[in-house]
Amino acid sequence: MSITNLLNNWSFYRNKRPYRGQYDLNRQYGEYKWAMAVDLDICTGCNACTTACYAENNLPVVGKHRFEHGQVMHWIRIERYWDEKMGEFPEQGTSFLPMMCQQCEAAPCETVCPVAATSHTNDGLNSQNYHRCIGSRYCSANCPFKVRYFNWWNYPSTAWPAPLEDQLNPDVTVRTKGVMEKCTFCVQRLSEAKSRARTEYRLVRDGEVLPACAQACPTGAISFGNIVDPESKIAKMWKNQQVDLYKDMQEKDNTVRGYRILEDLRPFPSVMYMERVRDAEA
Amino acid sequence: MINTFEEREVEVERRFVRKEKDIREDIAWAKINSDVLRSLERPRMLFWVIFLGSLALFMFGVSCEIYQYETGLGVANLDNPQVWGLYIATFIFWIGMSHSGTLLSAILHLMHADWRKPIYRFAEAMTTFSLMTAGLFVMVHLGRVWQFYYVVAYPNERWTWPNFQSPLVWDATAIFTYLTSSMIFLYIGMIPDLAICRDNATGFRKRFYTFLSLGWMGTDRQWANFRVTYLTVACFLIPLAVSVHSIVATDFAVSQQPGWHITSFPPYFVAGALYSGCAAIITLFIVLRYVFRFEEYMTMPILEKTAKLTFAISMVWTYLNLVEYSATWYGDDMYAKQALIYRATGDYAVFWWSMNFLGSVVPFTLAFKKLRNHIPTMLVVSILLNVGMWLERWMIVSPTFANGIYPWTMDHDQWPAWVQWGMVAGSFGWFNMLFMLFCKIFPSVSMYEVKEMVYHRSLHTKAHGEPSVNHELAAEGGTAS
Amino acid sequence: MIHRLLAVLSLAFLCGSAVNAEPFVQGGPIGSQTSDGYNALGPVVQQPIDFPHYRHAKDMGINCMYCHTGARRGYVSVIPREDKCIGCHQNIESVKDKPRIKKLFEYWDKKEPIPWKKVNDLPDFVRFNHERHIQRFYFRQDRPVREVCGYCHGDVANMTVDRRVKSLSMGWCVSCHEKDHKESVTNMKTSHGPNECWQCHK
Amino acid sequence: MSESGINRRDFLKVLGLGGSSLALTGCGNTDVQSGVEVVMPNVHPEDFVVPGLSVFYASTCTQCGSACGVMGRVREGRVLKLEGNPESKISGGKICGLGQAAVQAQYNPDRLTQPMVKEGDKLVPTTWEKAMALLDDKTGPKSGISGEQFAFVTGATSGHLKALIQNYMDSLGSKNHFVYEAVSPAIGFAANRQVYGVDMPRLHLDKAKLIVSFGSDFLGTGASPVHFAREYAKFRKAPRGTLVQIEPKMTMTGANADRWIPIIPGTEGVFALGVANELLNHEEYVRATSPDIVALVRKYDRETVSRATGVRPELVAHVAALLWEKTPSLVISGASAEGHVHGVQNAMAIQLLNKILGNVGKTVDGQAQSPFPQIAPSAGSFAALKAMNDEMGGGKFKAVFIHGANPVFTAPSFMGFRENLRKAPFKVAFVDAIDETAQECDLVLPILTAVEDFGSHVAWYQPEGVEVSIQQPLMEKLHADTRSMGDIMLDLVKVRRAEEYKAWPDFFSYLKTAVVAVKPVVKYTDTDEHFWYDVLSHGLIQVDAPQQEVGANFAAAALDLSSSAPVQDPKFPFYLIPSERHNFRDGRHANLGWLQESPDPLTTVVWDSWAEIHPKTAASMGISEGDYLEIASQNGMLKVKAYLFPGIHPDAISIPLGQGHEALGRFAQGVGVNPFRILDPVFEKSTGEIAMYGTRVSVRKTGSKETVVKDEGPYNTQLGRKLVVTLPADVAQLSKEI
Repeated sequence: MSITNLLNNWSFYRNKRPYRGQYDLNRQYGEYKWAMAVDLDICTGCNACTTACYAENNLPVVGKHRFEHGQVMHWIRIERYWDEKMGEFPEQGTSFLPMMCQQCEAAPCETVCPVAATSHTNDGLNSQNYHRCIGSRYCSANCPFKVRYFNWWNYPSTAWPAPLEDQLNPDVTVRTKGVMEKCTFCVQRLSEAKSRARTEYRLVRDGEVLPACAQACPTGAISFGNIVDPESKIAKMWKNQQVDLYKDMQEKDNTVRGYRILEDLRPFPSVMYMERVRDAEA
Repeated sequence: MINTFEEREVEVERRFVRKEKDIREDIAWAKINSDVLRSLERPRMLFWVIFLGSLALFMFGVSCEIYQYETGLGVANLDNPQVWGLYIATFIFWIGMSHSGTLLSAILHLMHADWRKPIYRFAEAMTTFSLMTAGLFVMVHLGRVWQFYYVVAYPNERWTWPNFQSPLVWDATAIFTYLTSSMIFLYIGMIPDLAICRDNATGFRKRFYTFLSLGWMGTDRQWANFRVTYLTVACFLIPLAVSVHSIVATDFAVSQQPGWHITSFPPYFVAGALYSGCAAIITLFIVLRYVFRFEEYMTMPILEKTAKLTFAISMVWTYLNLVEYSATWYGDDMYAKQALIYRATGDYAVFWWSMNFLGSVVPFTLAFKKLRNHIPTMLVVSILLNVGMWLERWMIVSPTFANGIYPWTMDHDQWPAWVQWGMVAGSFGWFNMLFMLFCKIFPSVSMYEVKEMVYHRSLHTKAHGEPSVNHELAAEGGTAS
Repeated sequence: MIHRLLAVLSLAFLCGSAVNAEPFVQGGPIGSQTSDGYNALGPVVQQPIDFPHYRHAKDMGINCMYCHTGARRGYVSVIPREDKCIGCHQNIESVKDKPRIKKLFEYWDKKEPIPWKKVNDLPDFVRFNHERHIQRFYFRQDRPVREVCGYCHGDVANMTVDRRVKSLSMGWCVSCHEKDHKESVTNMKTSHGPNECWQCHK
Repeated sequence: MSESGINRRDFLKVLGLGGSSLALTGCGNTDVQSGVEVVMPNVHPEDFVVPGLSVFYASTCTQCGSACGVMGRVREGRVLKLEGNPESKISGGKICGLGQAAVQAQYNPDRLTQPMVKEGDKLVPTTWEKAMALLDDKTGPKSGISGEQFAFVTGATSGHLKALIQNYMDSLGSKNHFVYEAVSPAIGFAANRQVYGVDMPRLHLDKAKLIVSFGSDFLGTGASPVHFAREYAKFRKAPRGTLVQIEPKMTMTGANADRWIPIIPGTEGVFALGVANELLNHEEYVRATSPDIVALVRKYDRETVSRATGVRPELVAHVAALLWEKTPSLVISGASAEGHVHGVQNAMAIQLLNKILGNVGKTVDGQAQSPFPQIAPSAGSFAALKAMNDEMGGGKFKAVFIHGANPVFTAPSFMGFRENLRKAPFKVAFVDAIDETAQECDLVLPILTAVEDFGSHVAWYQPEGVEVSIQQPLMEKLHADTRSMGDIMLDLVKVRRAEEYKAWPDFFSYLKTAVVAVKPVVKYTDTDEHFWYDVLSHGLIQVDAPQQEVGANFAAAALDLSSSAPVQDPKFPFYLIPSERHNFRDGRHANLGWLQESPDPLTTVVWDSWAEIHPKTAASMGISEGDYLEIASQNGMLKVKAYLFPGIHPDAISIPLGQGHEALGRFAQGVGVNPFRILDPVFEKSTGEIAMYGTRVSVRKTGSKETVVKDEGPYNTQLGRKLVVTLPADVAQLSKEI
């Protein structure tokens, strides 16, 4: 950001985020706010999203040893939790939770990056700029979801033995050692779709673009779209689930399933989860 | 028999005010000069042992860094939640250590505490070098250290600026300011002494000290300007010192990690900083006293005073530490409470309890006069206190990552790899090496201020009829001061 | 106080940035077509064939996008495919025995691609979108093609082999992105380019 | 020779050349520069190719047998990613992780790039000319080999390659085509044939309000996981269906169940009969059931069933009550119910519930009847390999061809398959990476991967009509010295039947001719060329076909499970459960890094094998996580790390299949252990299939210990955080949701 731009838009940058009206179909560059909804009731934990993410985003395969040291690079991971009150057997199955960068509106990672390598984009994404990153890892330290992954090793030299490198997606940078990376909501797809839409004097249509995880998900547990557009499926879902992007404490009926994780920390995530349902009588 | 008012005053002072004299008042000024200047020439053998040992440690640290630079930070065995490890812990440690130099040289200067005079010079040097060491850790821990200059705000062809919201930018600014200021302070305070060095040196050293002493002649005008400048920089340095460690504390306090998100962190960090710094001063005091044969200047009463100061600060630190625990315990932040319980009972319990023991219980040895005056005990205790303070910093950084907010990514198995330990050791080597070099090149006891001290002291005693010094002799010794 | 200071500062900056995009001037020495202060003449690049841009774009008046077909519909402007060259040149008898054309046909007969050197080569991590710029300034704002392309590429119509004339640095991109440009010929509303990292950084 | 085919390949070739400079984005230059990089223009590409824009081609995924339609994203001549093909009724635009990894198989660094021939003990590179000459020498007309002396082992095949293989076998006069799948549905098929008269009925998950699944992992490894996952999603929408899973070890499907019931392995049939007994308390069910079956079922009262199955008696009644309450329901049997001596009986007892509940015709239905029997899928079985192995042991075969199967890895050690294979004088493997079987062969021929080759597939589970899935190359072949399996087979057929096949220079033209021949069936009226391009661009031919008739024939005698109690052997007290991982299947995909690094959903372990043991059992034996266990059956022993897993019956030990490779390249070799090796010779009595779940083992703690490499942290619960919240189904109002 240039100083001129900062000063010109001082009131915009000084505002408490998120604020109502931040995203508006009539505001230039405010016409998109990408959001996600994950239905935990139909997520089967099959890991198709994880593999799709590896394929789309040039994630390195780190190998057993580095995985053991916690240096794995999966931008989306499936967490599996057992019930705390479980008896001898998990009689109600288990809980799966796909966890990716929540693209928080008031992102804890953004404020602490010394070089502004991670900052908010106009369409509500939490951008990560690999070429600006100096690797202080403060963002990861401050991320409550711990969804940021640091390149502890120089993966480009080891993770893609020839000809595996031919699979790399040319739209996504291959990250070298010493930089932080994380889920981008497949920004390369979003940019392409936005560009296409602008050329045709329109907005991106609902369902026109999906991140790799949402596109792969066999059960369709992951929904994605532009929440600014009131006609989009995602906006309707958020509204239906009584989750308000701009609120940190949701006042919702107890029959409604929508919630955001760790809302008490007030990061205002852009991912809404929908509660797992279990037939208590079964 | 106390008969007169004067006699009573002398007795009161002997018994209660100055039980023992900080410094003998009959030291001739020439002797001061020659004693201190001798330290620039022939130290004891131990000097070389320490210097070479430190150099070796430093070289080991450097090779660790080269290895890490080439291979990636993975060699340090850091991982996703455990992103910082020993590097940041040791960084805070060294930043903290720097504070006591400022305490002694600036704060006590303003408070006219006379006893600081023989020891403030090396304390101020300690400030400078520990800041430089701390700066190294910032570099070492960066993933892409070659891009470090992105943190600096300067106009560039990318039209980008650092993020002024980030505590790390405050950090970088504050530390850099503090480092430059304390270097200036150190240097300014040294100018009269450099002139003495110049007058007694020959050859290239003469040129060296001539250059550094900036034509100091000891004129009244120079002295007047010197006093004003010195006082100004001292005044400037005090808020800076407090703010630097407060800012380091905000690195943690503004973040959301449980165990960090605590309001009392800034004073807690400042107290911890002064604490470890004072302990380090005691250690270096004992070492220098022996190595450079400074027994007459770095006297036992001064050591005792430093020890008392350390004890006082340790109690402040203990109080703030307990505040932190109780605020967490009685607060309703579930994450912080779990993190606290984890620290006390989890994988780091041994270190956590030893930290508390070393930081809060061991300083009670300083409450005993006998122990305060026993040099080996003081050496051991001061080192232990610093071990405790280093552990404190580690206990702030690591257990929190191991047991953070998010349960899935908690990581209890991480143990720093040898590369990290190597670099921690290397930092001690680097610090000691620089410090020893400094003491070898520059007068580590402030000559002119010791002279002032002796002079004041003798004026004082003369007024009260005690045996006095030969002032003519003293005046001859101080050539240019 | 601080607000007043900021106001003064921002006013100063506003004055500096109120100027619209530098007008483009045809002709003159290369690199001097816009006076935006970012002129940076790149090295002279040796190409396999000394392609005469002036002959095509100036003398024959061919639109840039006749050959660089990707510019209006994709990220890359596209080096023209070989059959494009042949498509015309097999019918232009008058120049068929010129050495450059002979060389072209040598490549074509062998069905080998011509190894052109990249002249305006941005870093690999930059996502520069030709389509957006062409759509905005050529189609919507209806500016002449030589000006639209020339703002970044210089007056190529007066060059033989292309040569880089702008610094193409990030600051240069941003300098234009924060300026206000007219929305279209008919719409007097102005707006500036998007200003965020992911717009260009992959 | 078809013009268009050649053009297409040429265009890919040129694109590949042009694209190579773009290969490593981000590793290249980081500064503005001039005259350093070279940019190659296309010479004569297709019109729609714009550099920098990707093109999607429809094709078919061949990672498992469900034949999902996929789309490959192709840029600059390289296939980068696979997505589901929305037109496919099977995949519906979705794709699983295993399918995604097909591109990694393509670019695998350990792919076989040239023919290999055995010299002494080692495989050494050779040329195709020499390889084909050797083939001709050993199997050609001059070799004098008879059909009897020749055997061809393949995995499950379908489509035109299957037809071609059949033609080749015919040309040799051989009937020895053995279709072998290590993890095969043959037992279930046998039961279905007896009960319904078809191999596999169509299951309507979305129509059911209650699914009771006896060990069927339909979401992970079943007939068509992506399709069933989509059906499952509909099943979970309002009105939300309930899933009850009864199995000894929690599968991915079990993990998603509303009620998961652990059971002693092999007693699923008894449990089903117990449930039937409870159901028959309702008069209307009795009326619909034949008296001899009622009489049989009456023997299975709650207490008896509970004793046999280890399930609490009230649960038997509970499941029955649920079935009574929620109709229509669907009862499915799966691998862990079928892999026993009395597997077919178990499956039939389970299907009996469908009959009693009247589900047949509602949620259990017939698939479409394929009008193309020649290309219909032939499902593999273990019995085929057993038969082949026995004959091979007798030294009957002079030449053995192996394609699409890795029996040296997957055959249990008691069979001595490796030794028997060595008795055959000439073994040929057609592989894309050298596996354990190829290592034993005399000639190893490198074939194209699925994303480089033409082909056609028909899945044995067809959700709607019949979908003939067409596979087309998504890129030019990566390694010059690899060949299409179809081309090789065509060459081999031509050795004896040159005249009949001379019209087709390659498999592509053969396939095209065959596909175009389908035109009248789908009532396409345009030209052949149009039809062909239509098929290629859609990636499939959708054929409306009449439904198969589904009967419901149960004989009381076949259902009697009174003698099915497992034999107790104090030396081997544990049941071994060789579980099938959804990403690894029988182990043929273990060389894909993405799959190795993709955590197992339930244990989150990566890059390894592990033994799942119930915490209670572990506590009684003093076992903690990471302890190396010696798990021994009568036929072998494995040393494997323990993982404490609550979702397993306390008397069972589970080791996942797929790891333990001795070959297959850097990602697979030396990772984990292979439980196939220690399987006991226990066979399903009516089909002769191996009873995968019939092996009994002993467990011993060795004393050594190592960290289990897994994604899971030190805690496996949410520690009071609100991460995954569970809402009771009666509170949730799914019908009001969008």
